[in-house]
Amino acid sequence: MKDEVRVTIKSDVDVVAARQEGRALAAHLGFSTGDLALIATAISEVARNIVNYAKQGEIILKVAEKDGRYGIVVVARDQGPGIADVARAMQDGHSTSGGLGLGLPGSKRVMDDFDIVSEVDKGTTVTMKKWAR
Amino acid sequence: MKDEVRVTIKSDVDVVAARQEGRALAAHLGFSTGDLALIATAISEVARNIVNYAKQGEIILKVAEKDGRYGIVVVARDQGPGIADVARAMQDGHSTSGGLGLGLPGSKRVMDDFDIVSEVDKGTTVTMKKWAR
Amino acid sequence: MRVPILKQGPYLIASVQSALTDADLLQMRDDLARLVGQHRSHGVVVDVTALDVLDSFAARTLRTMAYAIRLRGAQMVIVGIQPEVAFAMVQLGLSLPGVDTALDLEEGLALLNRKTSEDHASEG
Amino acid sequence: MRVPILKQGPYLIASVQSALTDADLLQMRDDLARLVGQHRSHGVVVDVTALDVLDSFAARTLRTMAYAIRLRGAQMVIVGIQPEVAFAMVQLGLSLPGVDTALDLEEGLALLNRKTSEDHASEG
Ligand SMILES: Nc1ncnc2c1ncn2[C@@H]1O[C@H](COP(=O)(O)OP(=O)(O)O)[C@@H](O)[C@H]1O
Ligand SMILES: Nc1ncnc2c1ncn2[C@@H]1O[C@H](COP(=O)(O)OP(=O)(O)O)[C@@H](O)[C@H]1O
Repeated sequence: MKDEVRVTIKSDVDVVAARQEGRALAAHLGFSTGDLALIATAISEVARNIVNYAKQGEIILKVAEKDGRYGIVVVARDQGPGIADVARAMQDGHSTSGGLGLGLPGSKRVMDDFDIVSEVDKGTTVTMKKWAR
Repeated sequence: MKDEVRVTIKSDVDVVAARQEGRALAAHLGFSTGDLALIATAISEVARNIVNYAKQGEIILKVAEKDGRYGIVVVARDQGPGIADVARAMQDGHSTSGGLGLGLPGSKRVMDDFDIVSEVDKGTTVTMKKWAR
Repeated sequence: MRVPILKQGPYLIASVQSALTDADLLQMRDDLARLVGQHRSHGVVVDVTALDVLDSFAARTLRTMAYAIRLRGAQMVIVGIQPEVAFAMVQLGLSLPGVDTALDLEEGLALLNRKTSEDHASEG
Repeated sequence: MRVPILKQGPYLIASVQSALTDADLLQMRDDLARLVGQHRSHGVVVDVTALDVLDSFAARTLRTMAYAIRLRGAQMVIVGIQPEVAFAMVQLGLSLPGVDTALDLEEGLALLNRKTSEDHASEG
């Protein structure tokens, strides 16, 4: 098993690839079927945001370990336009594109850790973690 | 193909003319049938708002180009009463005339860019853009 | 242009043309409500096949019309909403709650036949 | 990969595959709206049994699709949402308001039969 998987995100096909890679890695780490669906969905959301708002970027999947427990780390990174009001973007239903506005807040809900750093004109990095039970 | 089409908006007949001109220009730019319906509907909404709320004004249709991609720019401009609370007017279901209150927020949803500038007693300008895929 | 309205047996058929103005739509609404009474029609088909845009004013007027015609004791069905018009409506947030729709004139008339025999069924 | 769409009597069945891209989903949406007219179908089953993720884009598109197909005079039902996919949707905050769902293809077809015969019930 590789320590790190990188998926370049440029189009909707890469969004599928990223969630499949994430699911495979998480399955390997012993996550339950329920958790696999949560992880794959969260990856799908942040990867699509890259395509929609930043045109391109990457998803990095890593293994975390702490006190003998394994976890998955998902980093979604782009050098796109960034988010002016991150607090607002994290609100349920807020979308600048006519979307449902549930991608970011929903992903935060289903992962154990969720961190977002964004700077206008510099880009956005979302880092999410989930531990296997 | 002219670079710019102007349609004077004074009555419901002009609303039809504006959306037909917009559809023709967009068809020329290679938009899909689905997008043509979206563009024509959005033009219909902002043109009708001119008739309803400002009595008269104009719709300006322009071509945009960026990195070899074409787009359509729709400007709806009037010197009517303006909108006191633009944020409120942009909310689904808000109408001061017993309408559905979906014209402005709906148009924003279906176009790629949407910008509205309004000043009380001065008038309103809506600028919308959509890119051909 | 005034929307032509045809009488076909117990039904009325209104065929909307592409360049439908708000005034034409309101005229059709009033014509239909009047003609339903005049011809004692049991149903109305509004055919929008030719229409390339169904915006918020049209959606609202069609809704109002369907309810008013029901209050006059008849049924109304809208037929011929084109796929791209349907998607545009949905994306704009428009809907026709409580209004019957069918694919085309034939299906619309079939729906009216079923609906009106429903009324008669419970009558007997 | 384009979603295969089968005609079965008065219905259309779309069988979504696991690696569904956004473009595939939009293509299926457009194909279904067109085919409903072409085959005069009264109902559409979208089978998502193979799907392991139903994210916010998919949820929104399925909703749009169901409403648009209704405007075209047909019924749509989604079948085969897997338990873990359903839980993930709920936890993310996604829902399919006003959209019919059934356990599997068989139940979906039965639901369509009931829905469309509801219209027909009073015919005889
Ligand atoms: N990678 C990104 N780059 C720039 N803006 C983003 C990015 N991701 C999200 N956003 C902004 O945050 C908003 C909320 O995102 P999200 O919750 O995923 O909902 P949606 O994508 O449905 O709008 C988006 O509408 C967009 O304005
Ligand atoms: N051009 C305009 N001039 C003045 N007020 C406007 C204009 N366009 C929209 N408005 C205001 O914004 C509100 C919302 O507009 P809209 O979303 O199109 O819904 P509706 O026209 O159905 O009310 C209107 O009710 C009106 O008060």
